[in-house]
Amino acid sequence: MASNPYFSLAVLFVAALGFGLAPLGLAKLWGMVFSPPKPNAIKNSIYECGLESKGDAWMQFRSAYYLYAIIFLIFDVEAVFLLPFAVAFTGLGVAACVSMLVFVLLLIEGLAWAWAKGVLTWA
Amino acid sequence: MEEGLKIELGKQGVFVTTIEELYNWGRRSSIWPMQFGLACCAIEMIATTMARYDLARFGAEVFRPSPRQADLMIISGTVTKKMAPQVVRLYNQMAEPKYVIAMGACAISGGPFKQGYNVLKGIDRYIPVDVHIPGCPPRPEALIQAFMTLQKKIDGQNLTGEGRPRHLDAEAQGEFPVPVQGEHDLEPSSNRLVWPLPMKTGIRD
Amino acid sequence: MSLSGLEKEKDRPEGWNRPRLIEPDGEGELLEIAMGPHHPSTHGGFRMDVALDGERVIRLKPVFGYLHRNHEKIAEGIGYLGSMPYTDRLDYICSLTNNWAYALAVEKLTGQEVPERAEYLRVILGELTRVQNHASSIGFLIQEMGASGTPLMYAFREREKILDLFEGLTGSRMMCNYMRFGGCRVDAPEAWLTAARKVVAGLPGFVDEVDRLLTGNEILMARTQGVGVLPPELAVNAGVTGPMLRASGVNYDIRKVDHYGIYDRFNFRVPLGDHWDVYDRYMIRMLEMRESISILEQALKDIPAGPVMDAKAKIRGFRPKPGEAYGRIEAPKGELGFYLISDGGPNPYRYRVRPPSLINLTVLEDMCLGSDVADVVLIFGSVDIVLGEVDR
Amino acid sequence: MKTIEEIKAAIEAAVPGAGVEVVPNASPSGQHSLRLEPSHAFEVAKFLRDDAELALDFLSNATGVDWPDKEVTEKVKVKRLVTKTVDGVEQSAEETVEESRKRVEPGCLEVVYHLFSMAKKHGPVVLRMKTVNRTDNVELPSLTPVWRSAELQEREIFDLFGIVFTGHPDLRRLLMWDAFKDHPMRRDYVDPDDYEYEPTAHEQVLARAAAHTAGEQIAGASAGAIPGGGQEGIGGK
Amino acid sequence: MLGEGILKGLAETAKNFAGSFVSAERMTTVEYPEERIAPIEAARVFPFLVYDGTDWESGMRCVACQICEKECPPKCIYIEKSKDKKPDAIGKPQFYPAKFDVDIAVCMSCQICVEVCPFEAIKMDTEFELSTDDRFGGLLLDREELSKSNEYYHQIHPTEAAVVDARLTEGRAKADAKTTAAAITGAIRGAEIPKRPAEGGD
Repeated sequence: MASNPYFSLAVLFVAALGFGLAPLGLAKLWGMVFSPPKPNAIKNSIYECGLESKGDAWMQFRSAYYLYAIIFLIFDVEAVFLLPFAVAFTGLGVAACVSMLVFVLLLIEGLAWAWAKGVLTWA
Repeated sequence: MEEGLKIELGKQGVFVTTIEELYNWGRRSSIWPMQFGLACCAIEMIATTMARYDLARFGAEVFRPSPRQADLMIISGTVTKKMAPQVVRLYNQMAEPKYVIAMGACAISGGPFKQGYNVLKGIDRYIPVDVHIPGCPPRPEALIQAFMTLQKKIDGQNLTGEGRPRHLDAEAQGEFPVPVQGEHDLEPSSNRLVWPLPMKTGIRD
Repeated sequence: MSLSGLEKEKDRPEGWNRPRLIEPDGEGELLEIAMGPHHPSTHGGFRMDVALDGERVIRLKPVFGYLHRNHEKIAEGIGYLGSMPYTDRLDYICSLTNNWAYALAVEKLTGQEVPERAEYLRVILGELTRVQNHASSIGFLIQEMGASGTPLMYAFREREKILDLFEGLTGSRMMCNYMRFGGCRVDAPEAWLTAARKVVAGLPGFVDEVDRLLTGNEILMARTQGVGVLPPELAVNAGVTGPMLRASGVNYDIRKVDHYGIYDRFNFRVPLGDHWDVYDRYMIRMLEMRESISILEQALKDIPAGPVMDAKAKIRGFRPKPGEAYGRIEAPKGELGFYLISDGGPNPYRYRVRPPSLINLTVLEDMCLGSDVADVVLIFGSVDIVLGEVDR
Repeated sequence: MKTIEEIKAAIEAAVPGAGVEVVPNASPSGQHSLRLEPSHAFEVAKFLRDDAELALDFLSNATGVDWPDKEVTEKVKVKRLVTKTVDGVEQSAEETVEESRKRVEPGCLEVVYHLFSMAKKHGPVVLRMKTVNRTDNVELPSLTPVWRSAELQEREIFDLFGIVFTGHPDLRRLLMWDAFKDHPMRRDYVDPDDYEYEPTAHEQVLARAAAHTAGEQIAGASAGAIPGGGQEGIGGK
Repeated sequence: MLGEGILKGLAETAKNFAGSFVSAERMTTVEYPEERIAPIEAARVFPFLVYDGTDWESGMRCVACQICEKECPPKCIYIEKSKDKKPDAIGKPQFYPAKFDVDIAVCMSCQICVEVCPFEAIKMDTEFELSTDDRFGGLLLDREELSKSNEYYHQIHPTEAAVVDARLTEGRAKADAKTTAAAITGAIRGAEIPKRPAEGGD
């Protein structure tokens, strides 16, 4: 088992997980032992500049905002794809660069069309 | 852990501390005040954060607009009866451990406007106040000195046992009721748990 | 737009000076939010109930009274002199112009003269107050636009120098309580005048620095030009005064109209705006700072020697004869007036402050209708109000 | 600028039956005022603003003043039957006797407007209007449709004095909270009892505190009553 | 071209940043607890009672005339007269305050008490580090905490203290001249019952 090639990867993974979760566990422990949670109605109420909030925020809003959010989402996802490419960028050939360029340009062309259609302006 | 031993060890490069000291040191070195200016003292508070007096040296120049992310409420200015419910609600909405500095005569006792019909005679009628700064308005250095007083007070808090602060002890009062604006005055006119009736009522006849 | 257009008010439609109704474009519901008493942009306790259609403002109702400290009721209980330190707390950024307005009103009530040197000191301190008020108001305006801190740091660095001068003469940085009925409380020693000359010599450099930092800035121009337009007829009819009125192109500066104090001895110009928007108000405050600096240089050059307090002025037992008087000055925020009714007793029978900040807010809704929420913060900042004076 | 009499004449010429009277002002400021009848006030205001020569287009200040009922003692000549016994004979004769009699002059609430002209840059014209009494009939015509600057100031006068302005587009309380009932700037207003801790109380503060505790002692509530006499009632120390 | 204004602004802040290392004028921060701003002479925070000599009780100049109590706008001074008398700054037997409280939680440091005090008994202090967490005890200064010596007064307000001292010595000189004159006339009349000395105070 010790000589399994993936063993070092498993140790690193467990260490990373521990490094991530340990502070949360410590905080939970601290909360239970030392500072108990004391929720109450006023503390949990919605903060609205010191007043009681009337009405609720779930309401119909303009469709332009929805389109704006969707376009942002597309570029957010595109950035996720760019990440591994950027990491391994030095080791790749010209073909990989061109294909990634095509991918990026396709999306920018979509953005240009949306901009031309006036989706981004809602004044 | 007597001091002498700690200093000796410090000389050898070994630093010894307790969880309590570390906990208090961590909290007092980065108290984030809430952006909460009411009147003239607010201008002196802003002047304290500006270049000349530079509150950043005390880790407190981040003024958080929302009560959720603030540890300290500096009540800088006159708390009127129309504003009092909002102040108490904001205090309740702040996350524990939270502190209050009553800056200026108006926040402590209504100050020069004490005879006004719409002025609350001091915010400690509804919420517990940690440090009072007299002055109208107190100089920026007085506000920095009040910060140091508050930091000493936090250093002195212990984690367990009798003297532990309010947020570490389950039975302590967590909710401070918000006064209601009635027909003639705020009802109730003060929160007895926070504002003890002084030993003598101080009215001289 | 000259004032001649005002004569034709007779043939204006009924309710022309009311805020115009904005129809929501019907796509979504209206979101009612309160830019409430505790809000980073509201300079203290001030609330605006805003109805939004998406980002556009459909209705905006300001709510006042969160800092109503009953200054006028307290003033009826204490003597005339006792109210002087309370006037520092009206517009707590310019305490000396508040003192001056109150002293001027009482001097008009009793017909008291003021010696020469005291008039010069009043002009010097009044103009110093105007410079630090305009610097702070520009700093706060740009701070609310998003430049967190930088212009405010420059403005407050200059303000600290001026506050040191105030503390050196009157004893307190912000609450000077310096002017009395018939002169000033303390004479300015020669050392103070030289220190004042040194600070005033540095002021033009400061205004040029802020000018280079901000005036050409494209973001500032994009955010403020064409925003919060206030037409002159509405400004006059709504009683707007001060830099906001002059930014709407109306030539009305009480220093030139009432000729109070000794302003006639100094030559200074009154800048007027011609686009009536937030950018004009910013530019008017910058130009007024330059005019105030030129007044300061002239006043500091030829200040005469002599007494600072009129011989007949009384400190205690001050009982003006029955009567009433309304005195006003050009405070940095607008026309600050005091209306005093005396019944012969030691305390004023009625003590009324005409708050320029409150009356300038009458047209806040008209300026904000149809603009975005982010611009409401800017328009409110360009009105430059102080809550102590709004709610008194 | 015209003198106050000329303005009065111009008003009477322009608005027949306006009922304007000059109220002299004793102080050296010389700002005499014109008292208007509430019935014609609106037309007079429109005339003052639209007149080419006066052009009072800027209402600078609107103030509320409370004149409470005043007790006036005045010497009154009264015919009184006086019976005198002259050498034993009863005689009753009419005689005028000087008597000082206390008469309560009914108070009123008053609004004072200061008008200026931005077009012609001339100084204050002061208008005054009185309500009928201080209790039920407190209506006055609002001048907000003529000068928009009166909008917030009239709301403040309504809030602090209780004068109801008819024709005001949006008459709500300006400074106090909406549930507040009384009008605090009136001279007979008793502010709420909050005198628990007054370490340096003397003179006025004691008088106001006494106003409450006297009330409470009558009501028999013991909670807020002042402890027994003597000076030891000083907080702290 | 676009962005030229922003570049000019950035140049301005860069100049200021570089300047802060070089010119003291641009480095304005005063690290408060260690470094302090030079005390400004006319500064005023809270009032204090001046006493001459060493013992604060007997050297106190205040004669409990209660003018400052009446004139104080926020009403934060409370005085109670003593029953007996003691010589005041000029040497005339006067009352003195048995109790003199100033509630610094109400005081607005407006120095009207200093202005109306005819006996130079109350002056404005410059001590501002008074933040405390004791609401009832720490903010009500009584007679003893308020009393500070004349030397201290000379320390904080030198020029003003000199003027006040000159006025007091001149007052003492006039009082001595009057007493010697009264003594001479008294001696001449000899047999006559001496009138009660004029009552001092308000």
